[in-house]
Amino acid sequence: MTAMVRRTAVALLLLGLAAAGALLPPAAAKPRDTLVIGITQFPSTFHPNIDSMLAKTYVLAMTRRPFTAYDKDWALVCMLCTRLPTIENGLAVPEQTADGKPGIAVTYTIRPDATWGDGTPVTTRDVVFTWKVGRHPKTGVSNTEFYRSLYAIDVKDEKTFTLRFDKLTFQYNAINGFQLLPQHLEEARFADPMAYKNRTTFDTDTTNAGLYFGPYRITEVARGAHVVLEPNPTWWGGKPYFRRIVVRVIGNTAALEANLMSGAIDMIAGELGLTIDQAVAFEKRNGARFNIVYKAGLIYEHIDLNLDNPILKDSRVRKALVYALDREAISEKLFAGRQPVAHSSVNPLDWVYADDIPKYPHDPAKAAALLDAAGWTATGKGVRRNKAGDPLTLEIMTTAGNRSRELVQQVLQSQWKRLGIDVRIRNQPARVFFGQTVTQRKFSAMAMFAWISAPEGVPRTILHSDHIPTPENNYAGQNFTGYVNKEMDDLIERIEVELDRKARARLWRRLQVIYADELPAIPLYFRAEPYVLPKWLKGLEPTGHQDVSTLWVERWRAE
Amino acid sequence: MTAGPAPEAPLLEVRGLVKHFPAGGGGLFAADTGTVRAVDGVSFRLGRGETLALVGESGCGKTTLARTVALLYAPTAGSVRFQGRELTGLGRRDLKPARRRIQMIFQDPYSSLNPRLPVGAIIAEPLVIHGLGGRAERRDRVATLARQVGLGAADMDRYPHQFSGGQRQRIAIARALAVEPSLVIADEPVSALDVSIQSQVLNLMRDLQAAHGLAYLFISHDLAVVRHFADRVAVMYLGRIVEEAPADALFANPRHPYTRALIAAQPVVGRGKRRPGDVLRGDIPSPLRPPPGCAFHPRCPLAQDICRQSAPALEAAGGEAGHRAACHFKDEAAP
Amino acid sequence: MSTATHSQGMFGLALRRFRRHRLALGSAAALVALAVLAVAAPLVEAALGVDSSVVDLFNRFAPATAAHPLGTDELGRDVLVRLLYGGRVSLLVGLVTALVAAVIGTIVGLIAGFYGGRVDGLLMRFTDGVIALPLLPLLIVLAALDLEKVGLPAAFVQSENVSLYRIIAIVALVGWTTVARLVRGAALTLREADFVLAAHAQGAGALRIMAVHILPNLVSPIIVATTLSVGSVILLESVLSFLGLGIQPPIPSWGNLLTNAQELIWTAPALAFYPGILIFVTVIAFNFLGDGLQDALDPKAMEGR
Amino acid sequence: MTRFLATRVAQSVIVLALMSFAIYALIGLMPGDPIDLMISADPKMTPEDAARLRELYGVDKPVVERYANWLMAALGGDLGYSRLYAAPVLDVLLPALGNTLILLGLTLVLSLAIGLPAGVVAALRPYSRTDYAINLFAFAGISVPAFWLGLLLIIVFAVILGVLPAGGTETVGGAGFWDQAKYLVLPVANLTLASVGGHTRYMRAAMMETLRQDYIRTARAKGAGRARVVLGHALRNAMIPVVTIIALQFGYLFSGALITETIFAYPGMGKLIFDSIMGNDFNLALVALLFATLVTLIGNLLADVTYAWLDPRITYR
Amino acid sequence: MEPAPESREAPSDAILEVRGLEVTFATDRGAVKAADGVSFDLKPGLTLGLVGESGCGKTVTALALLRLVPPPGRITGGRVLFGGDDLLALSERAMEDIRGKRISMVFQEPTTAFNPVLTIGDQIAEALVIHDGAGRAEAHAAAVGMLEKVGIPDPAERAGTYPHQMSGGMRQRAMIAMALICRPDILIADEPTTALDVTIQAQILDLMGEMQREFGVAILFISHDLAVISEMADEVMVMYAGRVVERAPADALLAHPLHPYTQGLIETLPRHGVGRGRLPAIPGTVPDLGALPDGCRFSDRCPLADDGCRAAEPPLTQAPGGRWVACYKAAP
Repeated sequence: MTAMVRRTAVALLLLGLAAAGALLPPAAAKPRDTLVIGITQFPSTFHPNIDSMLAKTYVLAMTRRPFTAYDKDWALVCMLCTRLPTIENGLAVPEQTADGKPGIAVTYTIRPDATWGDGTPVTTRDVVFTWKVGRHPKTGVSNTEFYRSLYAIDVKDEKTFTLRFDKLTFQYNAINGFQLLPQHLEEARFADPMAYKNRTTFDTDTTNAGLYFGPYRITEVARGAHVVLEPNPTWWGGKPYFRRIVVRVIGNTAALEANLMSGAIDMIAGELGLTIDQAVAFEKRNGARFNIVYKAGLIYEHIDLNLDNPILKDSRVRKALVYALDREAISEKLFAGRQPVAHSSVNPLDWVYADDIPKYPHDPAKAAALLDAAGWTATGKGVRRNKAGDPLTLEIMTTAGNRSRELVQQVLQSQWKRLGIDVRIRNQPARVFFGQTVTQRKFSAMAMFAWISAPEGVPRTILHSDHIPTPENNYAGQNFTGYVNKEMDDLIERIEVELDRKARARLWRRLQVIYADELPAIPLYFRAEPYVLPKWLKGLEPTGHQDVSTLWVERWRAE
Repeated sequence: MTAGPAPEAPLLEVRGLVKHFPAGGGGLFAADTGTVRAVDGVSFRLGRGETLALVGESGCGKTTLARTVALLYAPTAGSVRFQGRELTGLGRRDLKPARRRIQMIFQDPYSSLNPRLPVGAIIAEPLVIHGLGGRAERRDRVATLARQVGLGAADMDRYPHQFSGGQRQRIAIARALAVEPSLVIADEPVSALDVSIQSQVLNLMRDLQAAHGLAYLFISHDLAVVRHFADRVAVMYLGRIVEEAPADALFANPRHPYTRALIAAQPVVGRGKRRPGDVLRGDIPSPLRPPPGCAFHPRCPLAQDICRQSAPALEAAGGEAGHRAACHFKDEAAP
Repeated sequence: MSTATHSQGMFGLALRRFRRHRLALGSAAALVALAVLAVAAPLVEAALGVDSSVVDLFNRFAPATAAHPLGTDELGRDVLVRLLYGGRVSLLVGLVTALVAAVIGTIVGLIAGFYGGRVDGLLMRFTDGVIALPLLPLLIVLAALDLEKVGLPAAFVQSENVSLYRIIAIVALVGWTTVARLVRGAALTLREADFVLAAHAQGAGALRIMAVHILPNLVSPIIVATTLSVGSVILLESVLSFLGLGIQPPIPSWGNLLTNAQELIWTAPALAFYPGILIFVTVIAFNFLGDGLQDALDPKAMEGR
Repeated sequence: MTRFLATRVAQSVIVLALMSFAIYALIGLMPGDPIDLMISADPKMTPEDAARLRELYGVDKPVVERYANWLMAALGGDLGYSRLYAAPVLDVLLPALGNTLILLGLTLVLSLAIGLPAGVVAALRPYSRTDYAINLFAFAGISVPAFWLGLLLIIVFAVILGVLPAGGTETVGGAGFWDQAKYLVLPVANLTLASVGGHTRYMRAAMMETLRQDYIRTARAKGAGRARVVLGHALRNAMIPVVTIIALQFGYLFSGALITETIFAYPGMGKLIFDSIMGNDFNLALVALLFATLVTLIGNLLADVTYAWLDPRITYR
Repeated sequence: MEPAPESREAPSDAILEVRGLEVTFATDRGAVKAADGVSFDLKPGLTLGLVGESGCGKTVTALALLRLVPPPGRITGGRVLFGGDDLLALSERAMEDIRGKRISMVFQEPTTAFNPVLTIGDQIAEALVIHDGAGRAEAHAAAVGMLEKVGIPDPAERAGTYPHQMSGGMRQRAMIAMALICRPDILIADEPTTALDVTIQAQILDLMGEMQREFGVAILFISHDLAVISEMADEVMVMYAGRVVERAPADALLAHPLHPYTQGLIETLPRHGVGRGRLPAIPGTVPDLGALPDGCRFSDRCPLADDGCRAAEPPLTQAPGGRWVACYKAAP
């Protein structure tokens, strides 16, 4: 029996080696006019404003453009507009609303050559229609905050319009989420707003050319399997290189990898692809055949601490928890150093990042001292206990099935164990974890997940004391830790309306210092997105933030 | 025991007993497709220490009759009096004393013994169920019974499959005797046994009858065995008794054409090679749809119009006491 | 007179038949060995001088050494010891679930078969209904249930082992049908057996007849069916793990070890190979064992010539 | 026969009705709702938004009321909308069902075509080398974790040999019968390998049992040769229990399809059900589960009809 | 092991000669001889009755003639001479041509001996199809004719029915029709009436007699019922524990049994005139073939047995009147 097992083991190892080394190169004879992208999730809808979902954003970014977006250097740029309006250039004018609140009027001009795929020009009629749909309570547009704040639109002409907001924030000109709907196709369908989300052309006739005005348009959709995109003749910008782009959906990452190796797909999107450790492992074996590009960005992996937990109330314990961890080692060993350790929720690439804040390098001695000070004394090799004899036991939860997190979790557990902190793992499927446990603050101690934000995103819903979810407020808000700090509330409110960058930078620094000092959450690292690209693919530049790389798809080419 | 039975009352008296079964179906959606008239108005008496044989071919209702008398089936109609006490309509608890006095022996010694119980436990089971004796008393009683039926003490720890058919039937008999019954219903007790074993078992049953004053309701299809073993014989056809008489009278002077046919069909050793003779034609009709009138008329060599129209009653025939037959022509000479 | 025809009991006969079934014998030996090793996992751990719960980031994917006979996993833990701990869980889940299912199935089948008629009709329609259910999709629904909404105490729901109990409960809840049908069929036949009639004629109660006369005669088929189902439960656990609904880490089971490792199938194929082959060997062994038991306990073969 | 069919259809409708409520209730017991998931995907959503959407999607009412509403609409022919795919449930379901039926149909045909003859061969020479080999293969098929096998198949055939696609249903743009057939090879092989063992074992057992019957001896006493005995006399009788078991296995096949579809990125029912449950797409999950049950019920019905055709003793009134 | 007594007995009119037939079963407890040196002849138009208790080897002997002994049984010795061939030496293919065509068989259980999924007509016609290459219609017509011959009413209609739609007696008639359709030389009837009621048994026994007269077939009639045998057989052979213990013309054997076992069998039968009271009985039980007594295998139940009987197995020896008996104490 054992001989058989051993022989089979050897055979399998050989298979693996063969796969790693002696792979057949994908058929190189045909001209590279098609690009097949592998992602792990299929868009649930193609309507730009209903339900937000990364897979949809990824595909749609090739077919349409927002007015504004952050580029790869995290700077706000115009995409559909001709000129970015600012207070400095006079296109944005602060004003008072009718009821005396500070507001602003921002004027944009649609690119003159912007035309829907069926030849209809993109006009202010589309702008007004989109706003109408967004404001309507029955449409199913998930996030209406923007549309409510935008209380009026002054149409100048076919291409120029002014948006009037009842709020004045430093992000007054960023309307990245304002995705135009084709009024000429959608207005009739909007006649019955209740039924609109089921009748929209985007989902009933997804391949309609009139829905798109980007470099590509969708020409074929196989639900759950793939989306085919072909160049859009009415596109104003540079001619896209690929005659066809296929986005294939393969949910299982191992299968995704196999598909890449077999040449069935050309690349794996960073936004929705392999986990970092898979990519690192993949690079070790196939680095010669593929470019693996890592882009650490605005996905902030951390552990929310439930501050109502009697143990975690003590900030010494929270600090000890962080000192006990060797996050550098985790980053280095598990992720080949591709995911930088986070010291607060602000990414170092963000211009408001402050470096001179409290940091917590791996220091078991300090951790032990802090715990002793907090009354948690070590008893031999076992779990620390307090005077009452209660053990230092905490529970950590995360999304079941997310291998990276499960791995890290076990490392954390092991590192804490060395200091006599007994941490129990209890994971749940994402739908439960996010559907209930985290959002209703049902985790007893620690919840490990990530925040995704935009550059210079203000953590109002996360850190402001008004945003602690409770049954009374119908679990609104994302201050899951239950963090309450008057100064923090104040800072958040001031940052939002501070238009002066220098002043804002000072406020931001203060926010980061408080965050790092009080530790409502344990910062782990900024997640990196691994792009697995064929050597011949050029022009793809990861952004590291919410605006996906496909917004610049027309620059992609094969060489 | 309540008030003792009147001295002249028979041990068992069955009157107008009817047992019908619904045929087929019974499922959630399936409809009943008819009624099997397994026993259709049977009356007889059985005295203490007497042997009454029920004879008939398959499907005639003899086994159903036996099981109804043994209280395994609730009768559809009619009365069963045992030791003067009416048993029909009694509940489980009230039936228990009677159950102790009425015991059964089955045809197949392979299926009548639980293969997972040792023989000792099988014989002791009636004692346990009726709550008789302590552990030690039961053990003694089982040993005594085993000796009576010719088994050894060492056999009590063995399992049924380690015994031959004849030995198993002895075990079954021991079990029946454990609670001192006064009536034993024996349903084809020897038909599954080899010829050389049959006589052993019949002899044992006879010895025990003498020793314990047992009455037997003896069911068989084998006329030769019945003739040898029974005091009285009742012949059944399609749920009814067609003729009843003391054994000798029945074989010497059968009054029902069916009885005659049965006797004629029975092969006999030493009669010489068979010559094709008067063999009963046709098959036994289904008890689901018994023929009208006399149920035997489709096969009867004597059948007349009256037989097709009215069913004959079981009445005195042949002149001898206790000889009764149900035939319109019971008093005519045999052909 | 009292010459017993066979010199040995039923058990001896079955044992002898079983011994002839070499694959079954080998399977039984392999399973016992696996079970012993799994139970002895802490001893193995101590003997090797490793602690499988401690992560060692500096010793990931280590090759086989004296201290780590099968090397280490992606977190530097000893693969062998983790496999043994996983075996504990997988075998436990398999056995307990199969037993629970067998108990449920036996009760349902016994009642249906013993009473027959409408009771039988109703119970069997219900069983057919359960069989008609698309098993795995339903398991997914059940696995996603919120146990607190069902009314279980929060302390239980939040315990670390809840995924273990959940799997056992879920699989047992749908896995009893085989045994139920089997028992029901056999009980329908047995209730017509003369020895059951004999007990009825004595006035024995329903419980006594079921317990003394019917159930003991169903032991063989129940044992066989249960043995066979242990294997399928272990497989099912691995499948549920694959879908992320099985036993949750940190409790190791072969299912979740394999599922974790499949993403590493390129980096460390052995990590996927070991649990895969252990599941395979265990399941096939239970199948062979069941097959052998079936031959050995077959009542038709029992009566013999 | 007509009456039997009518009864069975009535039974199936009852089962489906019960199932639909049971599933609805179960779904009600699952934590969270679609809106919770939207919130977690879009941090900027306000509680007002969430409440508005809950109302819009009708998930703010109690389960029983929702079920009643759904049932009324379903009886009127409206099975609702899939939230996950933003389309009427049937539009999502039917193509997936088609794909799965192709997969299952091919698998069934193939595994029967292999399993039944193998079982017969094994039964003809019980305890021979051939029998052992067939048994070993059958048991191996039953015992291997299907997803593991699927990955191995992909590694060997798609990656190392590069002869077959690793997943999907067709080459984009390169459509055609042969192209689609190529994509079916591995999933069908995966499912077949997993189910053929069972068929083999059942057939072997049934055949061995049949060959022990008296009428086989009668046929041989008539001078029937081996082929005639097996094909003319034994096969049809042996098929009777096998048909029942295969029908019962229909549900299991669906389960196997789920795994296979996941591994091979094959857009079928199994994957749809999984995704819809995981994605809180109540309508889709419910209808898809009902369809899966319906297919199983139809399978059982077909088995009963086959059964009656095989066995003249069965008459369905 | 004594030599089979074949040398002195080779009547030219025998159609089938069985010599020293031996069938061995491999069991858990070693090899067991279910038939041990069985020899007999069958003559055209005559019936040989084979009687014995369960497990004595009657059925195995019958099946061995057609080489249909089920595993784990094997024919381990002897010869079956038929038309100049030793059936035991023929190829399986050649044996198939004999079965059903030259030698056919009627089984005990008409319920299980018919294939439940084929019509009676098809099953009867099958032998014709196999052996005579008859066409479907032709074979079917012959089957209907045969059904009529065995006394089945509405034969054309009955041919299209399935076995379960017939009564036991009808099925046994159909079985006889099936056995006779190819006009065989030999009919082996293995307990053909045991499963039937007496009145039906009488019908079938009569039918078999009729058929024998019509077709001139030699019948090997097997039964445990001595009465049935006595009414059917011209010659009777008694088997005990795998061996033939006595063989004689029927009248002679029944009137004057020579072997103590035969005597016991006849005496134990309840008979008219014996009267009620205890029956004579053979003590003990039918022996287990795996645990036979030394010497004569009846010695442990035999009232006459002495040390000589327990020392060596008595051979089957000839006695006056064309009789054979295997007993040292055989009454002369």
